[in-house]
Amino acid sequence: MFRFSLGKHPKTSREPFSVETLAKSSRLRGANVTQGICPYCAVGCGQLIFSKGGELIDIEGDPDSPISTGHLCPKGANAYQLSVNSHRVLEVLYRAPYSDQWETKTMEWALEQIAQRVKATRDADFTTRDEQGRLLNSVRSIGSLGGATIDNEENYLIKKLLGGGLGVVSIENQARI
Amino acid sequence: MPGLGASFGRGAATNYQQDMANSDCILFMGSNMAEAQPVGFRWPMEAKLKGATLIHVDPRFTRMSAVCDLYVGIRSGSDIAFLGGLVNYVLTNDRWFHEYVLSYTNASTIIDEGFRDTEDLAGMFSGFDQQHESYDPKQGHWGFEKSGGGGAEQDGSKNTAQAESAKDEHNPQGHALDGSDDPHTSPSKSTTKPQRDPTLQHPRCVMQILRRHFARYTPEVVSQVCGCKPEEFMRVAELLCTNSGRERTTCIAYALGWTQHTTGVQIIRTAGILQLLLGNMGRPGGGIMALRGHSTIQGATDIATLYDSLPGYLPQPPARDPAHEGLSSYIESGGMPTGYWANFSKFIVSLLKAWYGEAARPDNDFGFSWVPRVDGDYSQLAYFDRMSKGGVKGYFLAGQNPGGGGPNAGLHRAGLRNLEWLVVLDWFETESATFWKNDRNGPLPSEIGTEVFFIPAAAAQEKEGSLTQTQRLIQWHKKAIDPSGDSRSDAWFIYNLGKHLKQLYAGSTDPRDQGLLNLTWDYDFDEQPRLPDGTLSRIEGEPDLEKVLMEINGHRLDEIDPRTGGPRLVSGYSELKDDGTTACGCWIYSGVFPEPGRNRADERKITDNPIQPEWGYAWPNNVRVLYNRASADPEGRPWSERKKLVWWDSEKRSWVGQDTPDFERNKPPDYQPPPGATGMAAIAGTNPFITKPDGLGWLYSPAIKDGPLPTHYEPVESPFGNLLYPKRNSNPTVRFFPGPLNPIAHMPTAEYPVVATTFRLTEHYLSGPMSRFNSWLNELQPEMFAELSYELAAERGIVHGGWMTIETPRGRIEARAMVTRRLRPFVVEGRMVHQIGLPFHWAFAGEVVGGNANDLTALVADPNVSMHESKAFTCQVQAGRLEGQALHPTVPTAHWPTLDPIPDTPASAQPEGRLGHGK
Amino acid sequence: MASREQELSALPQASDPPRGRLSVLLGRLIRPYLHDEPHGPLPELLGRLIYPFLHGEPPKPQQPTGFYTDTTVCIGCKACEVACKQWNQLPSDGFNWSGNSYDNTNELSATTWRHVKFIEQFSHESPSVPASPDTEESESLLNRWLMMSDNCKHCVAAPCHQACPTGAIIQNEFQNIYIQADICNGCSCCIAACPFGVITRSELGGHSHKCTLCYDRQRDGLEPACAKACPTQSIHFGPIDELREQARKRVEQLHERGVPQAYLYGDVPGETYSEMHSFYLLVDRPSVYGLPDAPFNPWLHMMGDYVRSVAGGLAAIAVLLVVVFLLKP
Amino acid sequence: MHTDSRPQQASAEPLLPERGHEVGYENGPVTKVPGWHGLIAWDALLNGMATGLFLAAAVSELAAPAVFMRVAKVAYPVALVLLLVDLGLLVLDLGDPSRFHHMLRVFKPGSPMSLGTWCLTIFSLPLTAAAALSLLAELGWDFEWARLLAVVVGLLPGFASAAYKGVLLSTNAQPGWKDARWLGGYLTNSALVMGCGEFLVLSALMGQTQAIAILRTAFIVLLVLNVIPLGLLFANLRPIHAQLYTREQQWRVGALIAAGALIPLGLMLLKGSVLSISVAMIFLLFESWLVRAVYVKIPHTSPLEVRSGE
Repeated sequence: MFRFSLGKHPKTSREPFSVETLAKSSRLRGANVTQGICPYCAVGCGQLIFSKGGELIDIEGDPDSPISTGHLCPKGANAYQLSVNSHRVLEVLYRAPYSDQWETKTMEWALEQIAQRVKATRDADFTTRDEQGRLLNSVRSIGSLGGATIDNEENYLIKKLLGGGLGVVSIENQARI
Repeated sequence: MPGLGASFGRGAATNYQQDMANSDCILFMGSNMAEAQPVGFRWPMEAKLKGATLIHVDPRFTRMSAVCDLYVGIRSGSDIAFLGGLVNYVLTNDRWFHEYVLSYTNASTIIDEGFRDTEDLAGMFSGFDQQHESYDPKQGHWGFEKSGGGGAEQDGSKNTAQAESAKDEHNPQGHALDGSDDPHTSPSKSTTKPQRDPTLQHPRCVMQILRRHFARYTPEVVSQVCGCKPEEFMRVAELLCTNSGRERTTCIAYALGWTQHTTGVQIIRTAGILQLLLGNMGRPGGGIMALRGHSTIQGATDIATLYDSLPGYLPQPPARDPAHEGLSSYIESGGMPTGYWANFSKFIVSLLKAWYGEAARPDNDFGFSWVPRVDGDYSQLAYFDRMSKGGVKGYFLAGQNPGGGGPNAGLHRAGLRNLEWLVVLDWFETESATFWKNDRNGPLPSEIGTEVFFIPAAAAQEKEGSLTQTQRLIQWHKKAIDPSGDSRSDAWFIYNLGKHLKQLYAGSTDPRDQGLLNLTWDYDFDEQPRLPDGTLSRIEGEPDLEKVLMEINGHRLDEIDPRTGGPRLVSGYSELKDDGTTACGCWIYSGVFPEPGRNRADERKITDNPIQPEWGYAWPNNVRVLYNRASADPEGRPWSERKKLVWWDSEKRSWVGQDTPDFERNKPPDYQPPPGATGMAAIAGTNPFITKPDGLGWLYSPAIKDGPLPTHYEPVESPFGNLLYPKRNSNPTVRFFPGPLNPIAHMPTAEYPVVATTFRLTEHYLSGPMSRFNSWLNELQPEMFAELSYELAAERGIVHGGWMTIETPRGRIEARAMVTRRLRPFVVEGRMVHQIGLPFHWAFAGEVVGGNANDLTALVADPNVSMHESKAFTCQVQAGRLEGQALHPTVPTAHWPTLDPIPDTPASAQPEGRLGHGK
Repeated sequence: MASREQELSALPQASDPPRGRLSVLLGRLIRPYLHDEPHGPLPELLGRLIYPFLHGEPPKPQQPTGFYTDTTVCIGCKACEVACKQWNQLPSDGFNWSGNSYDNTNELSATTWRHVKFIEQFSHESPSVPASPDTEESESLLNRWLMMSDNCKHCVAAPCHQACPTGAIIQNEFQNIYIQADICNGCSCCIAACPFGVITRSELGGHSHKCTLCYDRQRDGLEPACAKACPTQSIHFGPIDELREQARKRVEQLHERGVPQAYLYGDVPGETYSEMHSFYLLVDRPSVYGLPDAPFNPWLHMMGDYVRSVAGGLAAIAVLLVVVFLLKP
Repeated sequence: MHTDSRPQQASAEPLLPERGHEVGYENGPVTKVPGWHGLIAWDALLNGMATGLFLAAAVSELAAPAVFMRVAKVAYPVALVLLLVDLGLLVLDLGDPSRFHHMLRVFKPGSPMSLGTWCLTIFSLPLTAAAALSLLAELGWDFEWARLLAVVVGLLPGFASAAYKGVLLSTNAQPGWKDARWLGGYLTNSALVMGCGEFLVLSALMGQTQAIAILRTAFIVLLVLNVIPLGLLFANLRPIHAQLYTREQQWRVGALIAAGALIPLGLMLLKGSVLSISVAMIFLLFESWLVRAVYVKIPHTSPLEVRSGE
């Protein structure tokens, strides 16, 4: 008669719920949700991005996506930490030649400086024709790398501006087609 | 991916990932899908639950091997031997799909009699140019024999093969960079059909050449070269054969384990041959899945941030003599008379119109001269080689980290140190952003003159845009919040940089500045955009990327859409014209934005169709399974009920089925092109590979620079000679970048006796910029380690969990030793060879830091796509650490992303895990 | 087609305490002191004193839910671990390479509620030169890498629940075992009681924490974060009866497909332990996975222990009484 | 529960290093050690001293008021002080001491900790009353009936407060602890032994010769009696001790405990002086603490096999 029963289920009605437990709900209520795509690999998993008050509060899989049906891998599940991360650089940094430290700058200053660098280099090195007289119309001393981790439209703009506009040839990305 | 393009026409994965659930057997080789694409891997797992057999052939027993039904270990770099063995097995045992092969492949095509195979020339094909270490397909007579001419006809009417190579949709490198493909000296585009022998008995027909070529890849030889057992190989072969045919299909999946070799393109080619022979192409559950690693690596290739390619795989024009520098010459050498590439002129003119707008006029060649010409190799590897030697001044990095992740990363950092200025767009202070202060192997900051601008980039959730995933599916992602702090989207930066530059050049009359000044560059939002919660975005000057996508989609410039008052959007590339009345930024994407307000990349409709055609938009033309005409037999009937996808409905006179037909919808199966037909009219109703000039799958493909048939060569660095062709160790056309920073241990090497291969872990991403600043991932794989066998550990006195150093001619790194039986030595050519595995995720910047496997790899390039070889190189290992100070993290540990309470949320709904904080 | 996740955004955030007994009314009175800015030390102290004694109307029982983890399809990707940390905003535990295969998580704890275990089982055979016939693979040799995502077992008769003196641990309306972090005072009895070593006490705040089976998500009709993320559906979530049926079918299927070792751990009550609402499909002995081969509910001994305890005391009192009566003047 | 066939571990002869890194999970501890800062050994000791003293005093006083009343009136306040210190330790042992009152949120007789806390709380009331009234009596305000009532009321919760502790520490999943069937028997018995001893010391200090005489005899008998549950307890713990300690270590600790038990017995048999009683008591307390400490240490100690393997 002293034997304790393993089959005894506690009765929910007698469980001592706290006030906070009773009110428990997910933080997704009332959040804004947008459909995103995981920024890591090329599977293209659907993500739901939840925000409140202009802040990210959660990123999880999009159950509607026929590719990922709501699932995510550890990196995809970590996407929140890509954005909300104290290591992120949130201001423009500038390192002068031979300096051993960053300086903080404004975006406007950086844009202006970079545009001038591009112009100076391009004006100095633009080649209309090579020694054999072949048409080049190219700048061979400026290059660009990256594109497989950003958006298609950004790739297009890079190619259009640097290639079609400035004549830069070495526009490359991670892909080796 | 010319490996696929050369065989089938398009260099992209042929099926969609969900389709892997329809496979009866899947061969994973050169891929570790479960670790690299875990979510994609759920589809193979679904197939397995349904009874499919999963096979993994890999040098390492990985987390994927653990769930596959069969694992076969092979030595890194022996893939062609293994696959060649499979081809040989299929041919000698008569297991090929006769009806499929006869109708849909070029097995019956007869090859020029001047062609000499590797069997005849001890491992070389005919046409090798010793001086340039490259093949001349014309000299080598690689082309198809044309009807009526035999071997005697003029050059001009045959050997179109190497010219065709240039037009293969995904083989932009096919065009010669030195301008030698002058249309007047290179073969003309004949519409003459190649000769065929449907009996396959002609000694020079592709089938017979194939048989002879692969005859030496016997199971015993495979076992000798690969280090696996003949029985293991036979089991794989038997499984593939029994799971192919009318009723069953086998899929082959690969990734960087195939591509990162100096023979990578040919490895993929071998798989292409195998899949064509087994009849698995264009069919549900079949195909070849190229599993790619970056969110829009496909898109970046399509839209072409590549030096030799314009958007839509149009070749970047090469430098040519003044007589042939114009648009017409470019079109002449770029187009093809038959097949889809006959529309070449429409694509390039529409692109020029998209770029230069009004200024692109017929009288100025539509501004074609403003497009820069390529006069050499400007690929990443070659360019960094040049940079390390001091030939480059300015550089932009957008979300890429060559200083940590480039092959021979030390050389890449040396390149960065030689720059005058560098612009880095990123989220975190990566190796490439901090090479001047954090690189232990580099000089002091006071000796580095590079000016560095670090532009904080917006996170993926902080911007909108589209990504093209591994199976060509374009998906739009929306902006959830504004970018934090001063960070801005890369688009914002490029757009505003463009505005600044246009201002700087304003008023210039110099002809060379006209391209920039005429560049259409107006993507401002019509009104300030709003965030999902309805508030106005605080970001000024953000470009409207939907406008960019519309430009990519294309417009009819001569028609006004009453809804917008602007030019009408085109509904697809078939609307494009070459008279300047259409503009289109990337023809293969045309159709993605067919009408105002309808961004098909942003479509999220779930339908009853298991293919889900209304979720996103797949190029081309929303086709999900490429070449799906081949899912039906020559008469247009499904091969079997079980494997039906697209078939000919004779009542509707149309191709119907689940997928969009990758074929002219109303072209009946019995259509035969009239003589002299051009363009798509030249493609018969039984020719599924419509971007090939003959519409056939190419078992024999002269469109590749290192030979029309795959041949086993050893990696550039290998402890072995080539058992199959002892006179020719490595690929004769490999390109080297000689220099003190890039020494190679030429084979067979005794100094570096251990084979090394690099690999990806699920828990990290690339060289770490998107994972080594993330504590939730770092805790899962906190340190660089090297996997090695018990046998090697015992031989070198390396203790599990202790330290070891790994050395190649390029560098030395230290790593923790993971001594495991998942790695085994291989018995190759009768002797034991050890192999180690190196994850490539660590370097010197981040929350966790460690030895960088890419400091060890070499800068060598395969001839087709300038791919390096980090999946097989040689090294020496020993116990112990590197001398000098150990690396330290460059940022402190951040256990929580944030401890701020979730806004507008009561305590009862706050996250459970902030543990006393935040509550 | 909007998923449940998307529907939620339309719901207002719950903020009112549920209506019910008097104590809840009292709760409303002091509520401002609980969650808003404290109005001075005295009301705050008062609030803290009263708070634990407030009870409300417990929710109606729902269909019991749980996890079924099929370890044979686990690919060890650890998505469950990160999804759990992300949803619950748990901290990382620091960066220590364990060398125990790919397991650098090491254990379940207050800050790690999912733990993927890796067990390498490989034959010791080495390839030999020249290959000798003796090294042919023999049937007894194993070549496999087992992976298993471990978590709280949510036992039906849970020792932690029985041990908890404050009622912080409850079996909620889904019959999941839930630690109410606002109640727990860190007495650690649950830690001592758990036969699986699931719970620890956090250094921060000093309370016990463990897998909540995403109680907050379940309340809103969402599945737990780990099960949702799991790419190969090794982790199944659902009504426990359905899961059991599904799992048994899977075991049968595996037996048919040549995996006779497959069995379920914790799906039914045993002699010494109740069934668990998170049960596992395993292919080796439980101890290989770091699970007790035969878990034992300590409460089976409690009555006997009380009897012996009382007897020990009574015996002493009896001795004392006897001596006193015998010797007293 | 696990009726299906289990595969056997591969038993092939290893060709290479014998112990791989395949450490796996078989040798590791499964359970987690509760974060009781080691105060628990002191808690168990003080709990026994407080409840034991009260019970010894109460039983003696009620049985022979004439002999024991004077000492008892001192014993109750002493017991209260001990109890308060013990309660302090209990609170300190909590992860969040500011939530100590949550213990009284529910009454769960199935939870030894809950039962114990409630008993201790209830016990503390009559004990406080008894102690206060005893002190008041010293000051001349004598409410004898009330004091006796408090003592009587305190008997049951006092006894329960002594009896729960052993069950608390044996009703759990910790290695060793879960097998300690006789811990409760020993601890409750030990509480009474210590209580009797303390009462004896107080009597001696107060020079109550009659009380000393009776209690000395009782103490001797109890000391002997206590060996029985102690022996049974160590029989329960033998398997775990064999895993944790070398034979030599076990002997050494065993000898210490035996000395702690035998020396007071010897001293008591020899002499009844204040000094010998006090010394005996110190030895007894040392032994009692040692037994508790040895017990508490069990789950904190990793098995020899694991230690050697590291």
